[in-house]
Amino acid sequence: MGNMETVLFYGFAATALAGAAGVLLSRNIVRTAVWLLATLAAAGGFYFLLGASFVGAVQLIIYAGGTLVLIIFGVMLTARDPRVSFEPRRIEIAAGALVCLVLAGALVWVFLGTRWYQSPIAQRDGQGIARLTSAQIEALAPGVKDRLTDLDAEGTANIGRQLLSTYLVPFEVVSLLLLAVLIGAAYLARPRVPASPKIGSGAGPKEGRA
Amino acid sequence: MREHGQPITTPGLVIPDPVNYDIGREKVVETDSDLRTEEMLINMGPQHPSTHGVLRVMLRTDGELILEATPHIGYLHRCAEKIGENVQYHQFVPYTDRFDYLAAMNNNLAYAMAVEKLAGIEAPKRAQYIRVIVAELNRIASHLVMFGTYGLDMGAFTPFIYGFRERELILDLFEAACGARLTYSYVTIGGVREDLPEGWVRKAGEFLDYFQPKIKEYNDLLSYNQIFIKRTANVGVIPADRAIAYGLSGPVLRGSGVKWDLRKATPDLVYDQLEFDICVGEGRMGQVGDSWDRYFVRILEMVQSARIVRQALAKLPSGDYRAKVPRLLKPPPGEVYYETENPRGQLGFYIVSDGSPVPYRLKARGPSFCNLSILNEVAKDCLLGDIPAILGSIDVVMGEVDR
Amino acid sequence: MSELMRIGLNHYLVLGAVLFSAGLCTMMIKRNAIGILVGVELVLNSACINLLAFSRYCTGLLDGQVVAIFVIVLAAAEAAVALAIFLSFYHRFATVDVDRGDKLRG
Amino acid sequence: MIAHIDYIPFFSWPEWLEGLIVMIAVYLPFVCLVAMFGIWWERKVSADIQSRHGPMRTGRWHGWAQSPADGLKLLAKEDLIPVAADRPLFRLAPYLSFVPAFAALVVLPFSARFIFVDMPISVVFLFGILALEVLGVILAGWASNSKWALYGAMREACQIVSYEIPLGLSILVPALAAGTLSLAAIGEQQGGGLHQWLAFRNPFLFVSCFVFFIATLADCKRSPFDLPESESELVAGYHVEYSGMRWVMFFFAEYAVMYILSAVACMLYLGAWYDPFGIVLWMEKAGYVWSSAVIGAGIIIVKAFTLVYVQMWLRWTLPRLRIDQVLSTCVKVLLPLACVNLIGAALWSWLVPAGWAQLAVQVLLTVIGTGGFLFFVGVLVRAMLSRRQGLRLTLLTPWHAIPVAEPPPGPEPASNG
Repeated sequence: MGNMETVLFYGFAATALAGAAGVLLSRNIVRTAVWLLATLAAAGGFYFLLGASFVGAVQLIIYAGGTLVLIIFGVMLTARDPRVSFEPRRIEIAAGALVCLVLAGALVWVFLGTRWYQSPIAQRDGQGIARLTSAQIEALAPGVKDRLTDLDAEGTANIGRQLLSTYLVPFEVVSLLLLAVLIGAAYLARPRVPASPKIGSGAGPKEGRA
Repeated sequence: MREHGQPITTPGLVIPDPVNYDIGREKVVETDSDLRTEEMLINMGPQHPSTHGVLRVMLRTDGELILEATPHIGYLHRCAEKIGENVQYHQFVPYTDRFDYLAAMNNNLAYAMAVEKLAGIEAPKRAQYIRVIVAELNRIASHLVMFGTYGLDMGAFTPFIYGFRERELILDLFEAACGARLTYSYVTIGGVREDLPEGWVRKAGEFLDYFQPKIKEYNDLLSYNQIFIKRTANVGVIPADRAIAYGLSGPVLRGSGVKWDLRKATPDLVYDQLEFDICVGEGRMGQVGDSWDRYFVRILEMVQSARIVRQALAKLPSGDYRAKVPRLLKPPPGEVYYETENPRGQLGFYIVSDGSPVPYRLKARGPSFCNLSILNEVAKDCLLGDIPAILGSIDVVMGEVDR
Repeated sequence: MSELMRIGLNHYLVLGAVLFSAGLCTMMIKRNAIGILVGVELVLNSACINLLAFSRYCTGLLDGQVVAIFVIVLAAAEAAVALAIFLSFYHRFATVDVDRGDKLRG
Repeated sequence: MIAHIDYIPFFSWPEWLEGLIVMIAVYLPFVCLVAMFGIWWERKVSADIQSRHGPMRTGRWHGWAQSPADGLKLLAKEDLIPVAADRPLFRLAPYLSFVPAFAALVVLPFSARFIFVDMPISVVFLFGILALEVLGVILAGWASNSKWALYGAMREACQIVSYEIPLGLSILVPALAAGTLSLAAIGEQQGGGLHQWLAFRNPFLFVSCFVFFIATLADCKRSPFDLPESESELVAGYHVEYSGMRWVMFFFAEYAVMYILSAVACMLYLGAWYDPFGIVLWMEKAGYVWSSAVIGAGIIIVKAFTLVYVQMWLRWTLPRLRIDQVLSTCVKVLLPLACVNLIGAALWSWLVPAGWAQLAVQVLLTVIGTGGFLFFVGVLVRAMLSRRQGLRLTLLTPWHAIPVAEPPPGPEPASNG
């Protein structure tokens, strides 16, 4: 019997790939968004598997609860397009598929062919994170030793610490960016005309007579 | 097909001014060529919880914003006026019950008074007092329904039960008087159908003792609720001049601050011998003529009606409860138009007699019908949630609109 | 076989690569602007998976997680702006078909 | 129930199997029981508020069997899917709504011993899972292909996305005060009596408690924020086209989320599984492990249902807000308040030392909070007594009690058609 991680990984992988395939192949844009939900949820599962439970929870809150709602919201607002199904041309499909297959193959080839650096902190047994012995910690480089963290219990607190120390500048930039986005999105989506057109287009009565 | 990317240009639209409609001088509105809103047509009704029956309102919406609300009526049309031309005068009384079925006593009254005027009959004093009593009690009952359903429209469920709880006691009184709880046919030509039973007066007094303190409870529960005020104040404002121009009447007119009540303006029955005030909207929570004002005028009218009933019960004389009216009534040829103040406004009957036992022409002016006509103007540029607030405050009864 | 069953860095990298390609393909074939946005989200997610996988299997530090959080936050911001643009686009062209929006008229 | 299972990556097979069994055997029935009890109780509460009896026939004692009977009826009901509906999504939506409500319960501790999954970030995880529920509602509204349902879905999307911000900030405030994101760890800090409850720790937490409660009202679509399903405007909103079991799923989800959010409010602010007098803490320390755990679980369930009662009370008393008012309440009132609370609580923990000043504030807030609570209990009891009187309705003399007197003198009526 394989261990839990294997089973969960393949389960999540199947969900994520099914979701991705659905996104790719679905014609209906709302269904595309629902397939995306599957991928996002599975990605959240991966984050939990990778020991980044905080990122996983953030993924659920922001991505699934926020961004996806926003996307579906956008779909509903723009769904009254007469051309509901956007049929891509065959040549487009062929080109896209070709490029992507080549790209995927190249990426996989590169990934599998590379010997990645493995820091001693990341060495762990099958069941979880190996706690380093004090001797191993002493042996680490000083820069790494200061930032030594566990990936579980204290991980969230350390993420916070890093955000406000090592990553302070990006953090501030992102907060500024969010503010800009807030204002920009509100500006872009503002009604172009005063939202009280006092004209009757006659649609109502006509509909009534029919 | 226009080329893609070109803005839609709507040709100039002709909008007749509903009041000063002048065919030679139609107002042409040029639409902005940049105007592109996402419009959606929604059918509100005829099966919808807050259209109070089978009213159908076509909503042209832009998201939550209502651009236009067009009422479509006729789902409850029963040819009442045509029937009136084919039945004898007495026989039409039950049909009037079905006009505004929440205020059947008042409908009976308006019709009976019209026929009485046509035929030159005068009801005895006792009958007049009884008529005032039942009419005002029915006004309370009708306003209680409005209070309850308006709460329901605003999402508060409890006022509905409270309103109906008290209304039930009024219906008990009516049942004791005439045997029916909804369609009374109690007020007939020449008086009332039967005299009040023993103990009725005392019991009506007890009801008033019970009912009058309840109005404070209603105000605490709904009228002065902050959310309710936010939902209704400044919503669906009808200025006084528009209200008059559209021929509104009743609490809808008085809600706009117009001090007009037929019971004071042309006092019939014994209203001139009873003390009461005309309640008008004062804009206490917002502008004069908003939905809250229209709602609150009804609450105040319940107080006044209770006052009237108390006085009338005290003054109720003994004597005949009905004048001598021949069974086959043949009014002299002529025509009459008579209006009374119903809970929803002025109910008028126009009757033409050719001297035969059936009317030559019978026409009714339903207050709900006229009041509903302003919906198109008021329910514009409001939000979807305001539609029940406006519709409920106009308080139409479809039986009367469609007749 | 045991190589497949024992989950390691390569599993995540391959998965990320496949998701990335799927996202890219979505961006290429979809003509609906929102569909393209969905493709972008796929790509960002695959990047996140890679970040976290490297963080766990290579460095053992939290940098990957911190950057992943940045990515998620920025994806949300990007979606908000993109949707605002699409709405604006939709108001102007009455479609979200990106191939139609090539007029460049202000 | 299992005492302490580490989170997912470190499951091994037998524990995982055990977990599955607990999920199916304990949590699913618990959710269903909560929902069915909630539905029955809501009917009784509304009846009480409206001078009625509510269900009285089914199952003899106060209609206790009304919910199971309704469930049976709904099971037997035809499952309608509109022709124009998007069938797969229409079918998917109720599950998408119910499953998160069920899954969120997993990380919710019942007491110090009864914790199914103890995560260090359980409160974030819980809200992450609950955030998925909104998708079910939106999809239901979309897939129904009805304009009313679409309106409901749009309103839900607007409302939830806005209210999640004050909700999330209000979660951070107690997390900040407790220094952890684990629900169990936050709960464990509130044992020593009423003044140790987090809501009474400082004024900002006190205010934050109310902000949180209001935001939960909006999050589980309860009045006065029940716009997605407001029947006087949208007929039934997003579930207007649903019937039978699928509709039940939405209903169950609603009541389960009501319970969960109330329980979370208790965990975060109102003393978790501890009683106001520190008895459970004493029992825990004295070594009565299991009995204290059982009593603690009972206490938090009672507390959560008290909050559920408040939600019901509000629903049957207040009118509904309008959508713009809902959103402006969020943005103009709750959001600034939540921000002020967060900053204020941070400053407080930095500036105010644990000493007599802190204790005095705690005692003061406890007195205010308890006073307010007792005041409302008094109001309820008074109302209940007066309703009992009202129900008797002996205000009017019964007809048979009125003595029959001589008929008033008057001539016979002319004709009696």
